[in-house]
Amino acid sequence: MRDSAIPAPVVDLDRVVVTYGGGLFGRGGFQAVKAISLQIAPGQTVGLVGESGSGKTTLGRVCLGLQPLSSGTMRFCGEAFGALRQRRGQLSVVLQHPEWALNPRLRCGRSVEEPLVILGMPAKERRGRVAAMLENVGLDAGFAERFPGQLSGGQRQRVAIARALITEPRFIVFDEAVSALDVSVQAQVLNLIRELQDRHGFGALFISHDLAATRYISHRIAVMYQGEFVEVAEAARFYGTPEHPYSRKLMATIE
Amino acid sequence: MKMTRQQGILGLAFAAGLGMLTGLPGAAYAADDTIVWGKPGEITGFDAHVAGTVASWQMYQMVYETLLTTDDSMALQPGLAESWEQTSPTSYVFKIRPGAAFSNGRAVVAADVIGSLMRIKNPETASYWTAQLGTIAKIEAPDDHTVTVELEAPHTAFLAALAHVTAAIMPIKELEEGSFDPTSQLMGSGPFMVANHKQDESWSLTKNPHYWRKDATAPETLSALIIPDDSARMAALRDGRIDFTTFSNPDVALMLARDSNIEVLPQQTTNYYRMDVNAKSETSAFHDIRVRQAFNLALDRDAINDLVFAGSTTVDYPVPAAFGKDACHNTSTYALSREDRLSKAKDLLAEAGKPAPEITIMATSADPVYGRIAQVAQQSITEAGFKVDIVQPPVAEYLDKVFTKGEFDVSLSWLAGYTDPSMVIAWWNPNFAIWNQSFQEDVPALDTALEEVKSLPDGEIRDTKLVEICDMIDDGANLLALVSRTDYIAYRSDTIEVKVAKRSGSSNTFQFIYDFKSLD
Amino acid sequence: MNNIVSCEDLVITYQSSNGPVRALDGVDLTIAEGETLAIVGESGSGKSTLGMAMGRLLPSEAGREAGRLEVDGMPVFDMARDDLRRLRRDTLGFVFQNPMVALDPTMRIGRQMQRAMGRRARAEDIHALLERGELDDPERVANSFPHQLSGGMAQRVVVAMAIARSPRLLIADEPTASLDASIQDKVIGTLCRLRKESGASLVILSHDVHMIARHADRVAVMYGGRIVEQGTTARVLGAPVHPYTRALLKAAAGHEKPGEWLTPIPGTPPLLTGRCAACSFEPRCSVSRDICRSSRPKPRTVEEREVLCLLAGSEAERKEVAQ
Amino acid sequence: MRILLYFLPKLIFASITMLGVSALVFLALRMIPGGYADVLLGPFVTPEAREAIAVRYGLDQPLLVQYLNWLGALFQGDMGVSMVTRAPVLDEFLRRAPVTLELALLALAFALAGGLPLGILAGIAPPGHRGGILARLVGALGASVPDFVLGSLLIFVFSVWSLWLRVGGYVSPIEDPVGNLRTMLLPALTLSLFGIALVLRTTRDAVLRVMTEGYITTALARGERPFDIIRLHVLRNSAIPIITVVTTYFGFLLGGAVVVEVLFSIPGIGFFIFSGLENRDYAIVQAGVLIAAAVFISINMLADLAYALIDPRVGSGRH
Amino acid sequence: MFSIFGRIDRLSRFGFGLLVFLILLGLIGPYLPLGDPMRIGAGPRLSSPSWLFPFGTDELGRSFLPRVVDGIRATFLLSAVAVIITAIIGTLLGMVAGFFGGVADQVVARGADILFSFPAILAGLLIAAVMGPGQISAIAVISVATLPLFIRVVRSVTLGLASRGFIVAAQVAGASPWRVMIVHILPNIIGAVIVQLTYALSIGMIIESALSFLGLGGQAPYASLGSLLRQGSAYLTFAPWLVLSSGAVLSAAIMAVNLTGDAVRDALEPLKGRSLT
Repeated sequence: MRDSAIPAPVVDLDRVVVTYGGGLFGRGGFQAVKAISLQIAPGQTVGLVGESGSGKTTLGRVCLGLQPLSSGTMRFCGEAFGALRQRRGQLSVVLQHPEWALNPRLRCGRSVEEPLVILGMPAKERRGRVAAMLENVGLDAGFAERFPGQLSGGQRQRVAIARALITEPRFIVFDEAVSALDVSVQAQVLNLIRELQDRHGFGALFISHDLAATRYISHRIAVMYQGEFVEVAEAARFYGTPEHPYSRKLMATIE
Repeated sequence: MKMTRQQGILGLAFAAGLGMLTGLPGAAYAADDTIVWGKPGEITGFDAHVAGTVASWQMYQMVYETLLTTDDSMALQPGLAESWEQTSPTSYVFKIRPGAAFSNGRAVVAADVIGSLMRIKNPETASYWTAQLGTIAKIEAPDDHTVTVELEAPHTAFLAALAHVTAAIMPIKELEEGSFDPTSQLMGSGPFMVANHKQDESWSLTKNPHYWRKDATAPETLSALIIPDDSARMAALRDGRIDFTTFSNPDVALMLARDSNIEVLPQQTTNYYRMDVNAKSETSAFHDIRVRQAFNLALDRDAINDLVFAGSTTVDYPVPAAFGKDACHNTSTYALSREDRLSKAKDLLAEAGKPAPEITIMATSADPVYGRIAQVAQQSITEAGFKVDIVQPPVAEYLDKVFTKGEFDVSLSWLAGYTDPSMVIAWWNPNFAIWNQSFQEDVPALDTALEEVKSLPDGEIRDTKLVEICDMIDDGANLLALVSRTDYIAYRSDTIEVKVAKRSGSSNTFQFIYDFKSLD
Repeated sequence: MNNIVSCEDLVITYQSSNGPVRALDGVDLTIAEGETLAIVGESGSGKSTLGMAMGRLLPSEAGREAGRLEVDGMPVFDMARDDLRRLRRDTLGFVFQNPMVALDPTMRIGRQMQRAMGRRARAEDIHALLERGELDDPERVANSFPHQLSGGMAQRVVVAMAIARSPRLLIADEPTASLDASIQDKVIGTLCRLRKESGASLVILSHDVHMIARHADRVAVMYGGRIVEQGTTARVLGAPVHPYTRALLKAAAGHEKPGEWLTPIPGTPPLLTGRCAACSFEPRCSVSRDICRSSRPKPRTVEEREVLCLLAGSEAERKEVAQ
Repeated sequence: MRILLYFLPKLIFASITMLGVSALVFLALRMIPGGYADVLLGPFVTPEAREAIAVRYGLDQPLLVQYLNWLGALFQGDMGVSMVTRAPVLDEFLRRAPVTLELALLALAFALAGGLPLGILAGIAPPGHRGGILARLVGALGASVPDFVLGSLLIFVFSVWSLWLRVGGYVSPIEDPVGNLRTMLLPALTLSLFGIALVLRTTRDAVLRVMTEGYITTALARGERPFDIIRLHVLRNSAIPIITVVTTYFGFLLGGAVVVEVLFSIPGIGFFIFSGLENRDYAIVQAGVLIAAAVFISINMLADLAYALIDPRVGSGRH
Repeated sequence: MFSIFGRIDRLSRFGFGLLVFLILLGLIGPYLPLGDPMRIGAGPRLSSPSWLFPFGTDELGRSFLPRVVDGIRATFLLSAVAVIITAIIGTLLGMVAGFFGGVADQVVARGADILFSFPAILAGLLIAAVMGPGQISAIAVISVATLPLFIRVVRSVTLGLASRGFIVAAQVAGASPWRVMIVHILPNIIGAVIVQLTYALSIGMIIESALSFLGLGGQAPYASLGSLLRQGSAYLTFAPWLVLSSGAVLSAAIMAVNLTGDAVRDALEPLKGRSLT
């Protein structure tokens, strides 16, 4: 059906359901994600907002192939997702908590390099890529030799972004990637993500409880409430008055 | 304020502490009409005809009687049999003591004696004493108080074998009726009967009201506390919880020397510490007789006496020194000087082509004395070139490895000397002993000699035969005598009076328990 | 108007395994009775330290090095223990960032409320107080354990506890940061309403400039352990004069237009180990001059607010604003 | 309901654990070299005698049959008979249980009386405080002096100077309460040293952890007295780790403080199992280890119950 | 290392110093002119401490000081070997259980429970009985007793790590589970393992000496501190120096390990108190 000229969405969720629990005494369990469909096009960022427990993070894990689906399908670049190992280098993630984003025992260079090691790239080639990537995220090459403990929160998130981008993936999930950062640093990182997306054209899912930051970075925004999308709209819509009452409540915090 | 759980428990502990401080004056420990025996070990089973451990024997001896007993000089004395007569080299007549009765009041009759002896001989009982009794051709009771025994062949030690508690006379009528189970009860015609038993904790014995001796000085109750640890037993003796006990460690006299109210009596026994050398295992260096001989020569028995026993015991021989025979004194093992023996041992090893055989001495962990002997032995035989390890497994494992599987090089234990030389050395015949078949080489000439000596009456001819046997034993170097085993009886001289034989041949340490007296 | 808090050149230092860290580098501040003051700053700016110092609730590794802090006329750092305890009990009320942490998980809400209200508080009093905190079913709440409440409800409980003894000064440290966005505004609304009812002063410590703009009378901006700009909310947030305040407002997402880029502040906040001899914002400042590197700014009044900037109000600075 | 749902899986796991323990101990015992025949007969063991004993105690059957028979009997409350005395093992255990229980309770009481106050002191004492250092020293010492070292020392002191307390043996508290105390205090003290250290260290850590919690700051902020803070918040919130170690410790005590019972010749369960093992008296060791494990597991379940009572979050699925 | 040293308090520093001293003593003991630990009859039996025999002589006339020094080495060596082996196995099992979850976790956790429900010393008696007394079975006993400690700690730390950003990132990047465990988890649990290791070492030393004390450890004339205690306990009231010296050295050795463990833990995860004012 799809016109071949239009690139397939990097991520295509079709009525995805995720149910937790229901183990030993099998009484139903808890539906964290209820029949959600979502497409993310290359070069596009979808923002995902909602309160804690609304199912944002679970949906993020679904998009990364980390979460088995209870029902529904997930396609990646038009194909069935398959095993995570087959998708090496095609997708990556940047998570909350800068202090745990990087392995505290590895030098930053090693962390950034790792996805390439997993891909099996020769060491010589890797070195150059890492230096270039660090420069790309605004860190000089000396950072490769440092341990995460010697870096500020913003710097660590930059290193994490460098690691996420090193394989030039088709899709990145940012899960509360800027929430723990201070305002002044948050803007640095948000701008960096926007710049890099312009350059590399990856599709992205930006998960946050902070509508202001999400609105700033996303093309489209999905508002999630109790496992469902209550509103999905262009980001520009959230500079005006959104439709759903819950979205409007969220808007109130940034007015 | 609500009291939390922690506070509650805290209070409890405090109360306990307070109780301790303000404590009532200490109550007297033992009741006045009781003497308390500190028993080093619990019995290993109830069946007197079966159990083969001293800890068991010592308890059986309180309850059961044997037809005969022995005195200080190993001479046979009347026991349950008032008198006996050997009417031919193979026939005996026993007169049962009138008035002897089991603790239930029933008089001991000939049927009990016959039944008991037949029970021992019955293969189903699986008594190891079967062989010691010789082969009984016929056993009859002309009347209730007379038993006649006809042996197939002369057996000098027959009477002596009857004097050991394994030949205890049990109430056969009750056994057959089912009111007495010898595997879970003790009931005999001896001085005491069991009133109460708490396994591993205590025994309470009361006088058998029907015991034939009526002149007892012993109090009504004899209780026994099981205290395996030497130190704990010494402490119990000091604080008066027990009145008498036994030790195998010769240093107890030293350790109790400061306590003026505690006496330590050594009791010489016909028992001796011994080493079994595994001649039969192909994997043992001792498969070669020369290595065994070298080992025997290199053992420094004097050092064992000096270092383990502080010189308090004596070097011993296959025919125990306690019998007063000098049968084995002139074999090279005993007659040569240490230097000569060492050089001879080295020569033997060289001859065998094994200048440094690797061996392991196995001793049970049951008694620390074994460990000490093993270590002194280790040092002395190392001088001849042996490489020696020591292992001290628990008793069961030790017994299994040595007597069942024969998986050992040298095993250290002790041998009961009983009351006649022929009884001890009889063990050198594996066909007779059976228990040592796993490691004892069968020497037909020795077997024949041992068979012969059994039927020889005590006297010069027998002594000559014993010398001959001793030479053969020494030459085989298969089962080695080390030093005499002395028992040490410690008692509170302020609470009891004891009567103890100077020498004992049947581990009947408390033979005269009926003559003990409480001084409280 | 009397001052409930007055603070002069307060210096507080933490002893850490890597040496001393100066959290407050000379704070001058007064809070009037009945006013709502917001202290804005990023993490590490010293705002929490300042807030906790008002009740001398700093951890044991923190110590006052210099300066004076009086609350209700009492020298907080030079009081006897019992007096301090009384000050905390009767004069101060605290609302902490995370209500789940601030409430004892093993004690029912009612009991914790009672501890805050005093021994003689009856169930009705507790329920009434919870109702004032806008908790719908006070009986159920009082019988609950903290984990049985939502974050918003728990924070209302904390707010109710803070006003239990009608304190004269309420200190709220990031009172909504751990709550879901949709309820933040309501909770802070409750807090402000209760303050107004009791006439107490309120100090809100926050990094959220939008929230502050809506609720505070006055704003103090902290940076590097000092208050760099303070004045009425309208003045400070509407027409900031300190380069840091300006940069902060430009960097915060929320008021940009669609497609517009935010202007981040380059660099990272400072970590002081001793007295800062220069302007601590200088390394990140877009208008800095040589003088900023060599002398420590003193408080000046510029355009109806107090500001700690050597250039504020100067020609060069005005030019920058105009751009 | 919350507690039931929380408990049911634990009960199932406990049963699995018990089954595992029973199989392990059964197998282990059959692998031990030497059997009761060796012990009973001493060196005089003959194949016939061994066979006779094997038949008498059913040891001639295949292992699996023996195991299933044993399990089956166990479910009917029959733990078999001791080979030595041929008395029912259960009766023997019931007779000894009070001895070990008394010893364990005394030791526990000492451990709590010593460990809790010192642990709290160490937890709230400012750094460098003399009481805190003393408490830490007691903790370090208690955790380092093995029970048999302390026991030996006490035996030495009390037997050389024959002080009021008695060394070794056991006297029934019913027959002679004072005599009982005189014999039990030393072993209980010996056992409690490690407990004191354990409780002390755990309490200190738990208190230190609790002291950094937000609700302590909250309590301080509302002007609570230090004493009230300890009473209301610190104790309750640090109770879970303390209960955990106390139950582990108590389970260990009940499961047989073998060394101390052997050292002081106390006829408790530990001693019984120890001599049962020496005698290769399978029924005793099997039952003993199983009982010890059951006690240990049930006490742990009791502790789980205590957690649920103390911390309302436990079992609610939220933490 | 030195920065850690600077951070710990005086008591811990004392413990660490004591540990170093005892280990050095154990190592160079055989080269010190202390006398032959094995020489029977080197002096009179059971003589009290003197210049010639600083710790007196034992019941076979051996000088006791060199035997104690030998015992230090034996006790440390055996416990250390046992605990290190256990730490490796326990870390592996705990990591697999914590990381993979599911069936692997159930099996490992249940296994640890079963081991844990055997009172250590009873398990010790059983194992020593099965394997026969000696060093190998002592090592096995220590392993069985301390294995659950490692499994539990490693498992829970691994569980905590599994949701960390760098682990998820590595998984998303397609790293194999083994790579994640070795590159990312292992280096981050090693601290917890080391803390546990020191405590297990002290438990191991207690178990080793308790077994030796019951006669189930290493065999004579091999001297471990526990077997020396057993040996001396027979002469407790007559020659107390035997028990007192070996008991004191044993306690000091365990205390040194414990205090060092405290120091390591304080350095890795400092627990700071708060005053109540």
